[in-house]
Amino acid sequence: MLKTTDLSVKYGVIDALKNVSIDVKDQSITAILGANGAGKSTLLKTISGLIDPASGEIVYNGTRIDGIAPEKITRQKIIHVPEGRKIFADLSVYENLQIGAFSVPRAQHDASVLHDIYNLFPILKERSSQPGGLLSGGEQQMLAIARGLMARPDVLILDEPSLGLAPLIIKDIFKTLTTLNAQGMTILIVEQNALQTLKIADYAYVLQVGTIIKEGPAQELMEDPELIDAYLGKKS
Amino acid sequence: MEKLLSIDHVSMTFGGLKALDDISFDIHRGEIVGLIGPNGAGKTTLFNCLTQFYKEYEGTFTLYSDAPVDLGTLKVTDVIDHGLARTFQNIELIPDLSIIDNLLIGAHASTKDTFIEEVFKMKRATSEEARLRKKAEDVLAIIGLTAMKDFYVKGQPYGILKRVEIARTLMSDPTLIVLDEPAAGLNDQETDDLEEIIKIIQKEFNVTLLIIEHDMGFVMNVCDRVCAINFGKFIAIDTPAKIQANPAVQEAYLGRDDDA
Amino acid sequence: MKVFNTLDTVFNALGRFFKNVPYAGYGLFLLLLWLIPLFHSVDVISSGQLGIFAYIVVITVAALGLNILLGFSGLISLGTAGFVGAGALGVGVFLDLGLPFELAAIATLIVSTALGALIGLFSLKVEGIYLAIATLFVGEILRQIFTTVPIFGGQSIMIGSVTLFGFIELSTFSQSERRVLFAIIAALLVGMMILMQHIVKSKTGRALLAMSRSSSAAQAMGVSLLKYRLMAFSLATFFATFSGIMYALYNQSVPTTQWTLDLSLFVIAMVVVGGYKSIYGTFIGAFIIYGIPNLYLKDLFGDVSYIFSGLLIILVILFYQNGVAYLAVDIRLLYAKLKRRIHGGSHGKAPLD
Amino acid sequence: MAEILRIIFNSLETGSAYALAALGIVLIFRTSKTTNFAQGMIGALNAYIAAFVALNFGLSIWLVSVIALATAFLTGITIDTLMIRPAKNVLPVSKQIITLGIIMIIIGIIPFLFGVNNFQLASYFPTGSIDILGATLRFNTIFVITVSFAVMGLLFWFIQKTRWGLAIRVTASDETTSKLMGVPTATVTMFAWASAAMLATLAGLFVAPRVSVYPNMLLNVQISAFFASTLGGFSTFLGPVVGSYIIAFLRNFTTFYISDIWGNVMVYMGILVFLYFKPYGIFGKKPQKKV
Repeated sequence: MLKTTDLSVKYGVIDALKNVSIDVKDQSITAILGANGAGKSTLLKTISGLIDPASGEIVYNGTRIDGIAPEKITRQKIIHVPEGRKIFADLSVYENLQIGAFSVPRAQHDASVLHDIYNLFPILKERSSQPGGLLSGGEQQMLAIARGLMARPDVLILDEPSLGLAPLIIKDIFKTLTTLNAQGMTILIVEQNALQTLKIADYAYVLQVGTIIKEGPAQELMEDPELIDAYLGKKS
Repeated sequence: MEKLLSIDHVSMTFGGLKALDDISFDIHRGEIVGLIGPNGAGKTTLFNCLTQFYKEYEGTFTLYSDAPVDLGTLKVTDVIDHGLARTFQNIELIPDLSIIDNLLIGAHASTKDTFIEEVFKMKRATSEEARLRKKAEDVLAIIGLTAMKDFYVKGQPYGILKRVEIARTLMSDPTLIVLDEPAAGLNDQETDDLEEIIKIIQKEFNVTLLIIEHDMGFVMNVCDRVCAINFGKFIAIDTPAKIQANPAVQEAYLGRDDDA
Repeated sequence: MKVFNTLDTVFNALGRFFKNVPYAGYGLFLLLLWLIPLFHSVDVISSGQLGIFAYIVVITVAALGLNILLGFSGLISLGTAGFVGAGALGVGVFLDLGLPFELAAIATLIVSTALGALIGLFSLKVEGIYLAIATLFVGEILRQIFTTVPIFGGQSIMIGSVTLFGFIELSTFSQSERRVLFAIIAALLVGMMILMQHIVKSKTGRALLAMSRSSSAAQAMGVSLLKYRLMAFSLATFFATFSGIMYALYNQSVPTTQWTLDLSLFVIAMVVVGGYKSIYGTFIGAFIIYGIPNLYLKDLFGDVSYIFSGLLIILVILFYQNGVAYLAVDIRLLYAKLKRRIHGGSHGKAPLD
Repeated sequence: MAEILRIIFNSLETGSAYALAALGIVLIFRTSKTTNFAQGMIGALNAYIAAFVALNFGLSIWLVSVIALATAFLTGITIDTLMIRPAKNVLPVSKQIITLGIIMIIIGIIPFLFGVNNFQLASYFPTGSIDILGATLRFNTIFVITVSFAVMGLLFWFIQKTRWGLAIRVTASDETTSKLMGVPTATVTMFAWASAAMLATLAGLFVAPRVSVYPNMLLNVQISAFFASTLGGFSTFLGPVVGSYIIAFLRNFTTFYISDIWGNVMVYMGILVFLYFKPYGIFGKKPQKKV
């Protein structure tokens, strides 16, 4: 459904990504794993149009979407929830959610979407008039995901949703992702938290210094001893 | 072993979040210590507290360069006078100066000539300048950058820049150098070169190094000991091999597995 | 290729000469400037043109100071005109009090530079965008003081002939003495250029650069932001005030109303167009911004100096950020490229400044 | 009493001009991350157009105002498209200098388009006034204050309550994330420039009858607007408006009661001192910085 082929990205002279090919299947949860600086976020930003690739292509439902402006990508119903949540701190929770629906044409606005989201995250309804900046880390992450859901995405892209959150909250968030997936949403997730992610994912890629060093069904990767090496280095 | 730096019960809060939570460990003279931890673990925050960029921390850093000094009592610009030099995560060089001039900035704190002496090119200013240039050339020779000394920093490959930044710290005759992700963005060859260089300067300049690094291969090869932290909390400090095998460290990196 | 060999030899010889005799360039430059009054004496250059050149020489000094601020320290000031005015009018006021010219100049420099240091103190509190606004106010306050406070004497201050060292009396009303005055301000300009060269190629210059390019690295190296921001503003004010004093010396009559934001903008244009950090570039910038419209374009198109400067600033920022001073480097790069293409070899390494 | 009232009416009128200009400055600052020093010049250029059309075609002030606002809209869009957007990656200081360049171009172009003579522009209500406790309140003053309040009220309503207003606010706070929400930030920025130009022009049309139309007619307004924006804080939309009225009042008050000469200087100095202790203004917050 969403495919990259030999995608390369350069930051000046540095290769941030080298020939990365991934295939996100319809209604799957696909995970990109890897240590810091492996290029995971870069891959997501390239898909959502924030970064232009140096070469390679990105195809979504049969059409190329690489090099298209990010605001146009959102109209294809691919929604990127950025790393670090990026809540608009001065805006209320409700306004944060409203702006999430900006890519949806006015005629298609539907009050039930907000209703469903409030059902999924009751805490957001409670806090709807509070400034986003006053929420706790976990609540902000929920708001970030909820804001993405307001656009009624077909593909939801998440960048490190567990970053800096307590284990119990991470569990909650991952549970929500499984629920969304069960409702038919395709999810592409970048995570450092490998084991937990593999548990909910169908398929995973492991990225190291800009290249894919391993891929496979999540079940298989979970038992792969080399996965630890990818994170903690080869024993020498 | 002689203690060089002791970190005692350091905590730091960022907008309600505990970025550092009661961290304590010591660094001995002459060793190379790695500091590891997943994204957001608090490594750079610890560096920024240590080098006094952040002042609002609790706990103490005591440096035993000569007379023991509580770094918290110093201004950020005075830290270097006590033998503590650092690099930055994103290269912080002066792009529009030559490599050798960038090194001279590293010697800023140790030059003694006054502004008036500079303006009128008086003896002390010119001889200081000559002395430092000589010193910079020596450092560049050891790092292997002599041929490039007059090149502008702008436009040089990343690997070179990382080396220049390390070379700059050497200009202030430091006892302790802290490096923030020196291998980030380097390719395999450059990383290997960097390992060599770090070992060389550790010997040649008789310095102690504390290194934040994500490239575990690099950490394993270079460091004598490795300290792991996560969520601002100390996990363990030990030899590289033992850290690698430590279940708590593995959990920190790979995520918590509730069923295991 | 014989042409290239000869060219290379010439370039190398020139390069070696200027490297081994560091002040030869400045000496040569001064001699060139001295040709201007010489041409005036034989009527190649009119008196009006001599005045324009004098203005270029004077304003270059202010622009050099702004270049220390803008090019090296990354800080902006919209108050340059105010300090040039302070220099010119201040010297007039002190002369009125009966001080000899030299003492009047020194007194003006001290008062004005201290004021500049105050703004430096202010600049620590406000970053970038706010700083520009703060300096705008300072310029405005100075302008209002000049135009409304009685000691500056209404429309203008008359200085009259100036006595240097107690015995050389020079009046701008005599053509020959005006040429001497020009020669003196030209020498002063070159002196200030050398002064700037010494400042920027030293610990101070490097510290200013470090401060603007990476304030955290600068601090880690022991560069005190307080000290060097004060330094940058004091130097910029010192140069601007000096330029004002040169203005008073040459014109011997100082208007109170022309020290407006417009002049500050023109000085900024000189630095931007001439090239950040470049000493000769600053002079070239002043020549382009003030000289070309007034010497050449005015007769053809009328007063196009504003449009011309405005367009140049924007074009330079958008398309040639290094300023015209960088043309020399680009030409050398082009030359190396051309040589490589013709030679087919690849041993030409990129030249460095 | 009559004097105080007179000062208040006067301050409300001049303050309105400052506030309109300041609002434009803040709109641009928040979306383009630069201070538009050409704000006053853009207003002056379009006031010239209004005066020129009025003089040559004999149109009423009402009609030429509409024309000037339309040309202002185009001026804003032209500047953003040709000069600001291409400068996306230049240093903040260089971006400021671009707006200084715009000042120079406009100053330079005016004599070629309109000649060197000043123009006159009529008041909206040349006659008529009411007396309140001995102070004269002209209809034109009432009109200027009412329109300014209405325009600012409408703008605040738009920014706070509409979908595109929300788009402006998110672009102002984080452009990258806004793009991920599907907000066309380039379009938002372009309209910010267009609106700012119209606000400046409105300020120009309001002060023109008093000062006549000449290139630097809005210099005073612009400097006061910058003062006001800094005083109120660039990080809010309301702060600069409040700051504008404060400054207008202080200037009128000090020049009347203390000194014609020193009044302005004292106000400027006072605000500089205030900024030294509170650099980000009354309502402003210090931007977060990371090492």
